[in-house]
Amino acid sequence: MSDTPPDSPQRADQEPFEAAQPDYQAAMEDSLVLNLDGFEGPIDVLLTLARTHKVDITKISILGLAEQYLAFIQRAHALRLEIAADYLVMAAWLAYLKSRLLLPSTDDEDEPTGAELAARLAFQLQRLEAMRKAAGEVMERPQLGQDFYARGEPDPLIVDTTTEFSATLYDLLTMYAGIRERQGASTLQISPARLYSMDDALERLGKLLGHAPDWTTLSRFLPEGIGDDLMMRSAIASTFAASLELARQGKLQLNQSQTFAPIYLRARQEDTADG
Amino acid sequence: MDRFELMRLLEAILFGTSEPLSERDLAARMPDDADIAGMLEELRGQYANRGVHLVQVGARWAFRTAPDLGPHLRLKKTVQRKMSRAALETLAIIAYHQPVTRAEIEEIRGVTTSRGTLDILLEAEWIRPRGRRRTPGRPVTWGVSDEFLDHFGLESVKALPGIEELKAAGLLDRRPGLGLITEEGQLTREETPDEPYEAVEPDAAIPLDE
Amino acid sequence: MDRFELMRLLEAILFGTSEPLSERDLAARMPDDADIAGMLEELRGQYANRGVHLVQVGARWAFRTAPDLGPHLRLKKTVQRKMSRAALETLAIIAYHQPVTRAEIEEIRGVTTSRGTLDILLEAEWIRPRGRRRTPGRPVTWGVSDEFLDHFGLESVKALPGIEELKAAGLLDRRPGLGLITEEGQLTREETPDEPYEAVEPDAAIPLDE
Repeated sequence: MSDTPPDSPQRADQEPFEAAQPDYQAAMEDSLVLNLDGFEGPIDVLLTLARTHKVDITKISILGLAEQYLAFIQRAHALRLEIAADYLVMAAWLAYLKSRLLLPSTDDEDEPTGAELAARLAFQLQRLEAMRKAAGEVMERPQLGQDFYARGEPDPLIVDTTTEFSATLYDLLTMYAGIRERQGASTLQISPARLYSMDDALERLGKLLGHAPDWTTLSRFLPEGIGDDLMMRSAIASTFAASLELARQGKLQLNQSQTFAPIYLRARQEDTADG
Repeated sequence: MDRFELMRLLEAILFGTSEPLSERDLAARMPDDADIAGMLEELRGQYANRGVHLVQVGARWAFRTAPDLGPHLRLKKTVQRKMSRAALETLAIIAYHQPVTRAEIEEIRGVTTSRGTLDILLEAEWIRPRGRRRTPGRPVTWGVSDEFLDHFGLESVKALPGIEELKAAGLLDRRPGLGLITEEGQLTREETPDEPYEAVEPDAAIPLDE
Repeated sequence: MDRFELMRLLEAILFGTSEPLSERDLAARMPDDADIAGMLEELRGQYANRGVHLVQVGARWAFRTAPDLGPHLRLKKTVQRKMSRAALETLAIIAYHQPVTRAEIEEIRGVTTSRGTLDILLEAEWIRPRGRRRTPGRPVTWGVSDEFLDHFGLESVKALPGIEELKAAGLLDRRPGLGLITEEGQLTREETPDEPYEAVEPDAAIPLDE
């Protein structure tokens, strides 16, 4: 794979690459191969190979370089090193390139010629090499904080900031109205209904009973001056309930001739048995 | 290095250091034979008319902005800021209930007032402390400021519309009570006096500095 | 304020600041009618021989110690993070080829950019996004920042070492190389091989937030 036909045609742009290597270089190659993990991909390997062979990158022989690369991969195989796929793809591509360079060009115009492919690779290598050199030159420049300095004790920049708050009276009133509304909802109260209680009725009935030895209608015992309908109804109900309670205690007697007829009541008569 | 170069070096050192340097500090950073004292005087003279002066601070030397330029170096900036809802609510309560303590504001709002809220109102210069309440802890009471009245175009706090007026203006929308039994047995809200508040204490009941 | 006083003020503003200031920053601090551009040039001339120079970095201006004094300046050096070779290579590609997309950087380097390479450059504030390329996916393009120019004492990208020679040699052309060799074993090219870079946009042709 790595041997070049001795009588292969050379083109003007392809300087013959040094095929025969002195021994010290072979040793160096081995260390390159063993350092496979240290490379940043096949392009990096190609550039390193070119540098190792002290090839002027601007006059690079792509054919020679392709052979170096293929030898490198073979050596890695021989050393049973694990080779990532992209290195093998490059090897296949370079083998293809080599065949295109060595064989007479086809007339297929859709396919780039071997020379064109080689030029593309050369451009890529030169461009990357140029960028690496540029990176080095940039880093060699004087650097801020290392070789030249900014003002060490800058004056604090004084910025007088005036904050203008924007709020309208409308905002303010709406907010306050909102608060009062929330507040109103939270203190909702039920005011007590005014009703005539059972206790009141008992007290009143007890007091009045002594003054009523004869049958008297219940309505006569109701408190006076109640105009309110609800109050009146509650007074009737509680007075009737009170009369039942007092009858149970044996303090009064009740009489109703028929359903819905007026209810009569009087204080208990000891000598009469009916009630 | 000739004197011109040494002067340049001295200038660069004084420019780049983060603190004033004594002649001894400078000597440690300059070639041995440099006439530091002489060069400092010369450099001071060169900068005498400039926007930056070389000045001696105690026994140390430093570049400083020319003092006459100080006022021109200040940058004035106006920033528009919107008040948060919390701040506006607090402000409204202070306006309607002043003098009012922070605890009372919280009771009315129903939430605790974050520290920043009063700060913002103070920053806006819309509120001011008015006195202290004669209650345990003697809390500060707050009221609104003249700046507040200016900003909202009010002659006095009394010009703030009362509850009935807010209602009439449609700002306070009171829904009808629930569950009518009779007119007397109706569920009603707590009575809200039309006068916005009854001040708990007269203004500055207890002076602040007490 | 006459021109002499305005010059003093300009000098004081720039001398007192460690960050470079744009003409707009300066205009905000100077009286309205000040001829800032003209005064900057005059001030630069006045300091040309001194130990401190007025330098332009991109569109900003700052005083910096003269670079030739570097070896003699015994000032505290700032601690610098050591950048990986990949990061420096990427930085150089961005500086010399800007505006450039990540895909183009990978095409030039022949490898995919590992996670963190652009991050480190962004963290150092040496690169900035410049716009988007009008190609499928609308990728972000990158360029160097004023901080980068300031750090390396460059007035503009045009002052990058060797940039004219590289341009003349065609090495900054947007010509295809081999394309990217992926782990999957494909020689790929992001753009169509026919006119791969015709669609290059001027700086910020498409705003980032579009």
